[in-house]
This record gives sequence, structure tokens and C-alpha cells, in this order.
Amino acid sequence: MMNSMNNIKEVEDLVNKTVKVLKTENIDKNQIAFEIEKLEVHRLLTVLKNTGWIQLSYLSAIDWPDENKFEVVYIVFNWEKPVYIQVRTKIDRGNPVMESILPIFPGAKYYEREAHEFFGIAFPGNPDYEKQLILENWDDIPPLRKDFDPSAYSARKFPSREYPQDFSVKDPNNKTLEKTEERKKRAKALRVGGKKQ
Amino acid sequence: MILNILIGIGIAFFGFVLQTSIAGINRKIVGRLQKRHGPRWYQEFIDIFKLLSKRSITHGWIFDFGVIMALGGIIATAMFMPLTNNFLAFENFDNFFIFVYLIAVGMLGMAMSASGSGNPWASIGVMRALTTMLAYEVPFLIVVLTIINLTGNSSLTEIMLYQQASGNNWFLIALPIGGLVGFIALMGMLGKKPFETYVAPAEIASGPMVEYGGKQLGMLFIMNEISAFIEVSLFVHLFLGGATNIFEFLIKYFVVYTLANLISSVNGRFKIDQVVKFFYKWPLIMAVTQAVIAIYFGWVI
Amino acid sequence: MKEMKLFLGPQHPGMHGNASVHMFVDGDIIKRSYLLPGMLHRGFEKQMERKLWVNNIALIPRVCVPEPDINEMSFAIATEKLLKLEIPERAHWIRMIILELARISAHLMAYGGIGGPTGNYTLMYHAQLDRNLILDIFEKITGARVYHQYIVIGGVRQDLPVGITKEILEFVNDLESRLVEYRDLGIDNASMIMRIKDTIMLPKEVVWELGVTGIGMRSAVGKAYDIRKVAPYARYDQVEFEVPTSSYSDARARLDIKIKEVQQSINIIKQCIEKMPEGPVRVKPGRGQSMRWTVPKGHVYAPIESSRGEFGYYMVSNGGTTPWRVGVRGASYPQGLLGIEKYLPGTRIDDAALWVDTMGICAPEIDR
Amino acid sequence: MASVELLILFLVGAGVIAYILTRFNTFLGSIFTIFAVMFVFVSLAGYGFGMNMDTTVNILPGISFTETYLGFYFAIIIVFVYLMVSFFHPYYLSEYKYKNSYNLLFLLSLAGILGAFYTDNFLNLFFFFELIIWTTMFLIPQGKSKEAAVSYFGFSIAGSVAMLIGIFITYNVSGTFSIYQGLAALSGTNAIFVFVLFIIAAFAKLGSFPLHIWLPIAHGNAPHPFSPVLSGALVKLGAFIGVLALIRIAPATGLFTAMDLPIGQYVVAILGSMSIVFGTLMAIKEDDAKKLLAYSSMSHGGYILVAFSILNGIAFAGGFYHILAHALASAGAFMAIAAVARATGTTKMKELGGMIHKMPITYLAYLIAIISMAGIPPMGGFISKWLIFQAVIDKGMIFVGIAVFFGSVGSFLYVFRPLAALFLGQELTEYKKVKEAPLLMLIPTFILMGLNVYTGVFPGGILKFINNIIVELGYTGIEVSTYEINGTNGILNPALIGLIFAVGSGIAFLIFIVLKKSRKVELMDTYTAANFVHDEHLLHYAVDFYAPLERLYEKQSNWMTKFYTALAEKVRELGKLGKYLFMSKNISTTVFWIVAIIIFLLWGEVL
Amino acid sequence: MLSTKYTEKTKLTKDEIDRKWWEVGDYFRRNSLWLLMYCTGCCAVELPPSMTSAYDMERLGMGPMATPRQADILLVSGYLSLKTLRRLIYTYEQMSEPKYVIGLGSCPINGGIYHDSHAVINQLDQYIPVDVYVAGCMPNPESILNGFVDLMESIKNKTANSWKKYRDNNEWYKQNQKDALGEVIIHDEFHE
Repeated sequence: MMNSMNNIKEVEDLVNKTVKVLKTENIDKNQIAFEIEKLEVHRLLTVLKNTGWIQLSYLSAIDWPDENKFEVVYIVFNWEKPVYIQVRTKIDRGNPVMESILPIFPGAKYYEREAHEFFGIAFPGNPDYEKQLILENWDDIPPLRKDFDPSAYSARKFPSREYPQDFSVKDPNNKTLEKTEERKKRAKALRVGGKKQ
Repeated sequence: MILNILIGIGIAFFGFVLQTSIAGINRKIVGRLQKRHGPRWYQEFIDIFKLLSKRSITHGWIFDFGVIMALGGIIATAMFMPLTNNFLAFENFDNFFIFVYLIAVGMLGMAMSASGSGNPWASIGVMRALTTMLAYEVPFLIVVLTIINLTGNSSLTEIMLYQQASGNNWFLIALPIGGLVGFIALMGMLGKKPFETYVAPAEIASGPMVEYGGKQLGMLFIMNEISAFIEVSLFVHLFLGGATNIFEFLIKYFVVYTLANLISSVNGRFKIDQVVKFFYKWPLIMAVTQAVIAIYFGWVI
Repeated sequence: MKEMKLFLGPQHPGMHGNASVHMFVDGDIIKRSYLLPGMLHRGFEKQMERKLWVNNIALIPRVCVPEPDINEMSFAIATEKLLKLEIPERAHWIRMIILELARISAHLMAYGGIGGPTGNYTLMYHAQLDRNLILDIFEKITGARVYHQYIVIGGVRQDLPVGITKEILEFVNDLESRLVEYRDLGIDNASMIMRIKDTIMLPKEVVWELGVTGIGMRSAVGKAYDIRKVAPYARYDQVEFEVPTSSYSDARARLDIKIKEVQQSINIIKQCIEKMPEGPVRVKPGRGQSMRWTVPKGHVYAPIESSRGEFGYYMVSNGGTTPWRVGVRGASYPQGLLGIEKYLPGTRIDDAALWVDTMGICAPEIDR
Repeated sequence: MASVELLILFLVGAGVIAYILTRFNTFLGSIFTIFAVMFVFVSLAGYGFGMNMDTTVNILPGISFTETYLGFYFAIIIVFVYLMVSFFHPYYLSEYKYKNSYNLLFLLSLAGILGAFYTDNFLNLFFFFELIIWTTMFLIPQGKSKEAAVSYFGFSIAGSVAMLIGIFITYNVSGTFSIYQGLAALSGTNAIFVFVLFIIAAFAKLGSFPLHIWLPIAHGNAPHPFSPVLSGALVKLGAFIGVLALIRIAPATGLFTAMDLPIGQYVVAILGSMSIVFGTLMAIKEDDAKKLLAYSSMSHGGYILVAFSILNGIAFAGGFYHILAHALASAGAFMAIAAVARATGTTKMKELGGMIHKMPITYLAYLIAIISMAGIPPMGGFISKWLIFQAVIDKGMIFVGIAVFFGSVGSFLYVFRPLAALFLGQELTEYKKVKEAPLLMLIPTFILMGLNVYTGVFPGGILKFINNIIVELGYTGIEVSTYEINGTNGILNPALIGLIFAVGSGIAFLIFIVLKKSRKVELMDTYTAANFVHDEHLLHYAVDFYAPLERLYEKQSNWMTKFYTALAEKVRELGKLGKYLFMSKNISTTVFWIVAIIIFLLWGEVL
Repeated sequence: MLSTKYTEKTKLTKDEIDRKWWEVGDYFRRNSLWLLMYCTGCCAVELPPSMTSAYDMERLGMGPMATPRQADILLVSGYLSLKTLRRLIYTYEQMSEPKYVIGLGSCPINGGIYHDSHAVINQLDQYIPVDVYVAGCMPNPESILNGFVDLMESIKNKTANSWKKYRDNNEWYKQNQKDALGEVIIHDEFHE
């Protein structure tokens, strides 16, 4: 649609005017992504919120261990001019600190807590970002980092069931098939409402 | 005297069996309303006996003492209840106020025991039960005041005989507004929706019952059944002319309870202050109107 | 000031799903409250990073249990955007039918769900019965009642079975005729009105602060802010439907909108069945080995309108055979966490369960 | 033969001795007080029932006594309450500031009470009333606040002044100070004036609507062992004046009638009903256990007024029985609260919880008292309420009916609240070391428990005695046999109810004991929707117990208090004006004003 | 004809009487199984259809109950995260005996689709004993009801003894719980 292409253009102009954009990605007619400097995020989000991008749709982080960076992403949306804007910025992985955007978007509170929990990013400015939210008594590195291996963690912590090797339905002592047959019959009886047929 | 007491115990037991069966049948009827099969009619019995067979927990002596007091009070109340106009355990002593106040012993026992469990939900449930009681009692008692004033006797059998003497002139018909108030109050007493504020599983996790399991819960179930028996019987005797034989009583009882249950099954529950507001608005006005009409103008149909 | 602490959930009949509302109560007014999520945490986002793109299809429906199809749809759209894949026309229409059926089923569950907090169990029983019929239709189409794995990358898994359209039409016509009954039993029932009117208010001003979307927002703002209208996906721009709104957001208004949306969904389904072209339903998404195909680098966010609000997958690919990062924006995230913390205080404990129900809080998509 | 005069003199003397002993040793003085009160009680009980008291006066000048069933009934109840309370003194006095004079004042007020009920002279009555008021006024501020005493004193004095004017009018008309002749001589407008004035006095003493403000303040802040006296005994003085006014002057005031009642009586009944409703509503709202019981006293005072304004035997029987039942119940409840307050130092319900595990006997005493207070069989309160209901229903008094039924059900709510919040619920950590009350305090507790049950199960004897009073007042008594009470519309057999209740409980106990034994778990191991709580305060529901109900009348509940606060403010301003005018620093101004006023007062007479 | 021969009355020992009563009790217990409403996982979404009109669990005498004290069956509906497990054990210990546990879905059996997740346990019967498993992801209402009928039969055959097992092997279970959860009984509140 012509209209939405105009919107995209408008957004591009606005963002370029406000901050220095490192990289722009046009994703489709309703979505555009900008990568900017860490310090300029607040300014851009403030400007966007004042121009009508009032809804914070998503906030999260991406782990790039090769570059030794975390990428924090903010997605905002404007209902009148339907364009989703991804605002992304990269922060240092060794000392992950990102100022909270709570004063701009109060709705970010729990997203930031979650990002702290799963990546270990600190959000100064968010009063209780350090409280645990989803996990309880977590005893390992934050689980969404790439160097965390859930499989090993699970194997270490939760014992798995061991099945007997010689389990077979052909075994004459194994009554599984008969039992299954019986169950099926009963299931049928249940389906017709308890009436015996 | 001993014989009378035995008859009284028999009546209480009969009330329990009757109400439990009818409650079971009603579960089936409501099931049909909800497009399903419904449980067996004797399911309620199975539930109660199962509860009695379980190994329960206790929170201290008041937790048990309250339950005993609750069940004891209710059994004692039921022992005074006449079944028909000439079948009752204690001749002349079936005074209306005994039922209203002796049933309160049971309530108090249950409330005490529930609060004694130390659970906040239980206390909230008790609070709601008592508040609901404050709501429905007053309009109901005003209607009963009218009836006693008209008949000049507060004995249930006498009230029954008064209605039967003048050609089955039921008070439900003679005092139609009062009868309606009585029925609404009955719904409140039975804890039927929309006045079922104090069990309310989804709000306060079944209220006073929250900590009970096993035998205590079983005893409270029995208490609940017997108190329902008392309340419905009161309505039957006061408003539907009582009964001359047991079958008449059974039919009237069944109709009243089923009607209350059916209305209950398609309504939501009020909030607790809405219950109070409701009862102190229409039913009270209606009850007072009825009382004024009947006592001062003497207009009785 | 002495306070008492009460809990709604996880093991509580008023709570749908495994989450816990902690309430600090004075008398019966909630003074402070917060949601304790995480009881349903399974580490989805981590799991999906470790599975092939195509394997993830089996995993994702489990993110939101009452309405699993939106996950498949959002995931499929996101991946297709990364792949720059055009899918067959018929697949779009089938997807819409599935989505709208799922929406009806979710709305019926929520609408019947108020039977719990308000005690009107007959409503719940009837709604669940109709929902069960939808699940039966799903079973006929996809082979599974709840987790269908039907909407896949590149279209839908297989074509609709023969004669199912007739059955769907029969069902929706039947349901449409009985919507009046639902209204009578629920929101137009005198005793229910007393209970749900003017409770659990969501003021207009706080909507943006919360970031709440979906019915919660539309009932307060009064504008047709629906992603199907504003930024249409699939073929929603080619069907006619209205977005019901209201400007006074109490529990009753939200339920009213739910029932109206069921009506609109029925309309959409009818139009879809009418307009649906014949043709293939699936294209092969990737090149290379049969399942180990790769997806080009990129970041994409794919929002769709669920029954509870904006639901979206944020997907990052670094060109590998597995997603690099998947983020799920649960539709009930704002109203569930922030809403309970900020706007539940001041209401009464009776109404807490109503907030959970009418705002559409789905615990698994908060926890993931 | 016990002489009333000697008893009074004995009490005065004993007071002086108690003062000296208390100065020497608090415990000893208190024990002496117990024996002194016990001596009075025993002599009263020994001779009074047969009307064998010696009423001659030899020493005291200008005082004359006579013996009536009415006076004796009140006197024995109040002396009994005094006796019960005196057992608490040894454990409480040491905390008080003026502990030396406590026993003295206590005994003096008892002397006043004896005199007031045995006198037949209005001026004597007034004198003894003043004695009671002045002595108790110095007892009350030993508790928490001096304001309480001021408010008690203010309302009491207002009542006394009203009574005094009434007495003067009576004297003017009849020319005699004799109570019974004087009141009988009244007629016409004078009768109405005296009626109104006496009713004001009665209302002020009884703490009835609209003169109830002092009641919760005085009860709530009085010393813990004195609250039972206030509620169980002193308030009954108002009932006494009420009886005088309603029954003795009654027929004279009949200008026109409402519901077969003289209009004055009907108005009193309506005011009594309002007192019931108002007391109930305020009690439901109250957080302090003692204030709650004070409001309950107000509500029960309403019942007494309603009963005495319905002029027939059955209502009188109900009223008199209610005086007894409420005195016992209220004394029991207040004493239980006092025991708790001694152990924990507070009576605020939101600060307490789980006392049952520490003080089970006190709990039982409170339980039995509140069962009586709520009018549930098999306790005394049921009998009196049943009788009052009979009268109300027979008269067909609908609005009074609403009030009495409301009060009766409402009393459930408010008496249950201390039970739940204070005794039941979670066991709070700060009271882990609390122990049961000492034996001496348990003695009256047990006696009251027993009497509460006795009055509920075997009311026959007491009702027969009450019949004497009713006959003395000129009405026909009710039919009563050893076990049965015949009302106008029904028969009650309290003993049977008690028996059946025992049988029912027995069956329940059998069911309970036959089944499997339960496992004992901790109070904190409770349903929390599968969450973990380790602070029992968070699981104790005590604050704003009836919050949804309170919200319905929150706005309306304070207007009366506001009115009186505003009135007090105005009075204070007036006082300030006077102070400004008279007590200015310039001495000549003061002298000028004093002279001016004297001249103004003497204008008509001298100048 | 009356037999004149004296037959010695076999006196029942206390244990035997107990056992007989227990059998009577078993009849009531299996015909009135009350579920605990604890939706631990996604299989809970198939519970409403099986409870309500479509499959009507109530005709088997079963129904949902609000609190663990009242319930007989702990229905573990699906996967268990550690956070849930802690609360589940707490709930299980609050239930009054005899109590039964049913594991719905594949996840309680062996972890199911989340077998390598960092948050979900793999095997429920390490922590609390289980009477009946209902496999499937997710099981149909039919199979859920089937599981209940299985439970009823095993109560009849006296094989549903998990609660006794928990009592007898309490230390083993406690040790396992401790391994997974750290400390089962927590002395301060979480998230405060």
C-alpha cells in the first residue's frame, strides 16, 4: 500500500534526523529496524514516543558471543501509522549495563527484569530489576546465554528414567496388547456416555 | 421421654437421608440442565461416607470441638422438627424460635472451628456467611412475625393446623408477597446462588471449608444436609400448609428444593455487600408491606 | 497498618493456569499485589535455539495452551519473512479459518470461564461443550485436538479433508443462532450484571502506560486497534469484518466484546469458506538437505492478533540451520504482570479472579 | 437480720480499712475488698430473697429505706457483679497510678448502689446516685484516658440534672419526696414533663441512643476490671430509672395511643429500637474489643427499653430477665477480655490472635458469655429474647420487630469478631510466652460460666421471682413452672432444649470418636494456594473483619459522633469566652464581672 | 435344619477387622474420587472438556475440589518445572490419606518434549510416588477418563498404594527432592 510505504519513509526521515543510525533494515511494509549507539537509545525512544509510537511491544536481548556483545532490542508500535520499529543497540558482554527505559515506557519493567534474569544485563533505573522473576533459586549462569547448555544441566540435575532393554510386545508374558485392547473398549464406552452397548 | 428422644433422633436421621437423596437427585436434574448425564443419585451418600473413612488432619482442639458443636447443634435442632401435623418428637415444643436460634449453635460451631484453623480464607468465608445471615434473617423473621401474629401461635404444628383448617389456605397464597420473601430468604439460607457468597470456590477457595478434609468435612457435610432439611421443612410448614401425611411432605419438600436449586443453577453469585443491599431493599420492603397489609388492614387472601 | 496476605493460585480454583497472584489485603480491599510467574517456565527460547527450524514446529504450539494456533502462525510468518517466501493463496485462507476457529474456541473458554469466579457454572458447561465441538473439528482437520502443528513454514501441512467446510459451516451457523443464549445466560443475566458491571475497570489513560493490547485496550480506548485491520497479515485485508469496541472498560464490556468478536469470527469463517480458491497448500521452504535447510540472516518481528492481544515472535537468524534467538511476546504479558501490580490494588478480592479471566491472562505465554 | 443501713456503713468503713491496707500492701487490700463485698453479697442474698432486710434507719440523718422486689432484684445483680469483679483486683491494681484509693472508691460506689436501690425517697435516690457518679468518676481515669471520665461525668450529670428537675416537679405536684407516692400523684402535663425528664436520665445512664456517646469511651478506657462493672452493673441504674418512668408514670402519660401503647412508651420503644440498631452497627465496626462490647451494651440497653415500654407481663418478664442475662454475659465477656488484656497489654483486636492456645479457659468463658449475648440456647440470653419477641410479635410492632431481629442477628456478627480475631486465628509470635490467668481470676470466670448456663437451662426459679416484681408493679405475671415457660403464643422448655442439645452433641461426639484419629498439624501448615508463608501475621484475618458490610454504612456511621464533637467544641468555645472574660490578667475586670453578675442575679429579689 | 455341631467361632483379629472396614471404605473411595484443581502444566487444558458436559466426569463420581485437604487425587497435569515441583510437594503433603497421584501426559513419565530443558524435571516418581500414568501429548479426554477408571480398578485390587510407599520410603523421596530443589522447606518467602 502506498500509505504504509509513506509511513516507512517518514519514520526513516525522523530517525535519521534524530540520531546517528549505524544500520537500517527494511523488513516489510510495516516494519523497519535501526541499529544505533547505546547512548542514543533513550533520546530516540523519547522522540518516537512523543511522535506517536506509544506502545512498547517487546524488549529483549540477543547474545552474540563471537563479537562479545549483547544486543538489546526495543520494538515500538504506533497504532495510527502502523509501523513496527525495531531499535537495536549493542552493549559490552563482559560488563552488560543498559540504562532502564522505565521513565519512558513504564511497561518495560518486567521485560527488563526478565532480560536481567536470562542474560544478566543490569538495568540501573529499574527499581527491582535484580529480583528473581521466573526462575527460583537459580544456581548457574543465566540460561539464555549461548554458553549455557541446558542438556548438560538437565542431565546433571534431573535423573532420567531407565527402560528395560528386553521390552517387547512379542514377549508372551507381556500383557500390554491385551490391556491396550481392553482400554480401547472402555474408551469407546466412555465416549458414548456410559451406556453399555 | 426416652422414646421421644429416640423419635427425635429418628427424625434427624430421616432428614439426613431425605435431604441427601434429594440433593443427589437434584445434582442429576441440574446435570440434565447442563446437557450432561449427571452423577448417580446416591453419589452424595458415597461422598459423605468416603470422607468419613479418610484420615484427616486437625489444627487443635477447637477445630474438632467446633465441628462436634456444629453437628450436635444441628442434630438437636432437627430433633424438634415436625414432619407432619401430628408426627413430631416433642409435642408442643416445636416453637419457631427454637429452630432459628438453635440452628445458630451449629453455625457458631462451624464458624468457630473454621476460624480456629487459622486460615484467612476460612475467616473470610465465615465473615461472609454471617453477613449473609444478617441479610436474609430480618425480612424472613418479619414475614414470620406476620404469620405468628395472624395465627396467634408460634408452634409449627399449630401454624400447620391453622392453614389446613381453613381449607388448605396456604400462607404462600394468603400472603403472596410474604411467601415470595420467604422463598428468597430460603435461597439465602440454603446458600443457593445468587446468595451463595460464602462457599464461592473460585473467590475464596470454598470459604469456611478450606481446611477440612476427611471426617471433619464429612461431618460438616452431614450438618449441611440436615440444616438444609430444617430450612426447607420450615418453609414447607410455614408457607405451604405443612403436611397431613408423609407423602405430601415429601412432594412439597422436593418441589421447593428443586425449584430453589434450578433457579440457583442459572444465576451467578452476588458480591457480599450486594447481598446485604438486595435483602435490605426489596425483600424487606415487601415483608414490611405484607406485614402492614396483613396485620393492620387485615387483608389476607 | 496490618495486612493479610492472600493468594490466588497456583493451586486455586479461581486461577486459570499455573501462576500465582499474591495479594496484600486490608479487609477485603487489595492494597498491594503482584503476579508470581514462572511456574510454567520450560525454557522455550533456549529449547528453540537448539532445534532445527522445522523441528520447532512441534515445540511452539505449547507456548500458549488455550490458543496454540497463533504460535504456529506467528512462527510461520516470521520464518517466511526471513526466507522471503511466498506461500500459496489457498494456504492463507485455510490459515485464517483455523485461526478464527481457534479464536472462537479461546473466547468461548474465557467467556465460559467467568462461570468460575461468578459461580454461574451452567454457562461454563455450555461454553465448554461448544468449545469441545471446535476441538472435534480440529481433530478432523489436523488429527489432534489441541496441538495441531498444522500451520507450518510454507503453508499448511495438508489440505482440508473433504466435506469439512460443510461441517464447519453447520457448526458456526448453529453457534451463531445460540449466541443470544450465551448473552442471556452470561452478560445479560440480571444477577451476573450486578456482579460484573463496573468492576475491574481499566481506565483509558493507563492503557498506554501498561502497554496492554487486544480486547483490554479496545474496550477502553474505543478505537478499532486490531492488527488484523491496522497491519493485516494473511488475507485479512480481503475479508470484511468489524472490530467491536467500547469506551468504558469494565468486566462486562470486555465480555460483551468477546461475544461480538465471536460473531465477527463466524462472519470471517463464512467468507473464507466462500472465497477460498483451489490449489496447492504448501511450498517447500528450504534448499539443501531435506530438513537441515538454512534461513538467511536477519531480525524479524511477526505480530498477529490473538484473542488476548498482540502476540508476536521476534526471530533472529544468523544463517544457520537453527534459529539464533527466538523471543516470544506473550499477549498477556503487560496486563498479567504490570496490570496486576499496578491496577489490581484498590479492587476487591472477589474481583481478582475476574481480572485474570476477562483481561485474558494466559500463564504459559508469560513464563514460556 | 441484715440492716441496709449497717451494710452501707459497713461498706464505708471497709472502704477506709481497704484504703489503709492497700496503702500498706496492694494484694492484701484487694483480698480484703473481696471479703467485704462477699459479706455484703451473702447478707443480701441470705435475707433479701425473703424480703427480710431490716430497713430501719438509726444513725444516718434524713435517709429512709424501704424494701421492694424491684430494688432488691437490681441490688442483688449489681452486688454480684461487684463481687465477681473484685476477684480481679489483686492482679490489676498495682498498675494504676492511684491504686490506694481504688478499693475505697470501689466500695463507696457499692454503698451508693445499695442505698439507691433500697431508698424510697427521691432526694436520697439523687444523693446515692451522685455518690455513685462521683466515686466511679475517679475510678475511670485510672485506665487509659482522662477524657473518658470527663465524657462519662458529663452525660451522667446531664442525666442527674434532668432527674433532679423531674424530682422537683414531682414534689411540686405531690408535695412528697416519696418515690412511689410521688410518681403515682402525677397527671396531665406534669406527668409528661417528668416522664420526659426521667427518660432522659434513664437514657443517659443506660447509654441509649441518642445519649450513647460516653458509653464506648468510658467502657473502652476504663480500667480493665472496672469495665465489667460499668457494663454489667452501673448501666443498669438507667434501667431502674427507666422502669420507674415507664411503668410508674406510664398510664398517666397516655395522651393518645399508638399500637395500644401510650405514645410516650411507643416513642421510647422506637428510640430503644434505634439504640439496638445503632449499637449493633457500631459494634460491628469497632476494632477495640472493649469498645465493641460497650456498643453491645448499648444495643442490649435498647432491648431492655423496648421490653419495658411494652406494657404487659411477658415483656416485663423478658426485660427483667434480660437485665440479669446481660449482666452475667457482659460481665463474663468483659472479664475474659480483661484477662487477655492483662496477659498481653492490649485489647485491640488487630494486635491479637490465637489466644485460645494460651488461655483456653478464658476462651470458654468468653464463648459462653457471647452465646448468651447473642441469644442462642441453651444460655440465658435466649430466654429473655424469646420473651421479648413474644411481646413484640403479639403487639404486631413491625418496626420494633425489624430492630430486635436485626439486633439479634447482628449480635452474632459482633460477638464473633473478638472470638475470631482475638482468640482464634493464627498464634502470633509476640505472645508465645503468655500464660492462662491465675486461679483467683478463674474462680469468678467459672462461676459466671455456670450461671450463664444455669439461667439458660433452668429459668423457672428466677422467673418466679420476677413474677413477684411484676405483680408488685401492678401487672399479671407469666405462667411458669419448674421447667416450662408459657408465653402468649407458645411454650418453651429450656431444660428440654438443653437436654436435646446434649443428646445431639453426644451423637456428634460418638461419630467423631468412632472414626479414625486425625493427624495433628501446625497452624501454619495451612492452605495457602500452594505458596509458602512464614510470617503468621500475614495469615491472620483480624483487621476490618466485616469490611464489605462496614462499607455500606461507613458514611452514615459518624454523624452522631460529629454532632457531639461539634457540641463539645461549642461548649469549649463558650468556656474560653468565659475564661477570657473572667480570668483576664487584669484583676479589676474580673472583680467587675463578678459584681455585675451578682447584681444581675439579685436583681429581682433585692434591688 | 440347624446343625447341632459346635463350630468354633473364628475370632477376627483387630487387623482383620480393620482390613474388612478398609474394603468397605475402598468401595466409597473409588466411587467418589475428588480431584485437586492444580493445573501444573498444559494437559490441564483438556481437563475442562472431561469435567464438563462433553465427557462429564461427574457420572463417575469425580469432581474438582478447591483445596488439598478435601481432595483425593493429585492430578499432575503435564510437565513440572522446579518452581511447580516445590509447590506440588507441599500440596501433596497437605492432602489427607489415602491419596492418589495421577501423572498426565508424557512429561511426568520421562520429561517428554522437554527432556533436556533446564527448568523441567524428567521423572515425577523420583519425587512423589505415582499410581497411574496417562501417556500422550496431550492425552484425550477419553484417555484421561480411562486413567481414572484404571485408578478405580487398582483401588479395588489394592494396588493403589502410593501414599503408603511415600510414607515408607519417605527418606528416599526427601533426598531426591533435596537434590533437585536444594532445600524443600524454605524458611523465608520467595520473591519478597
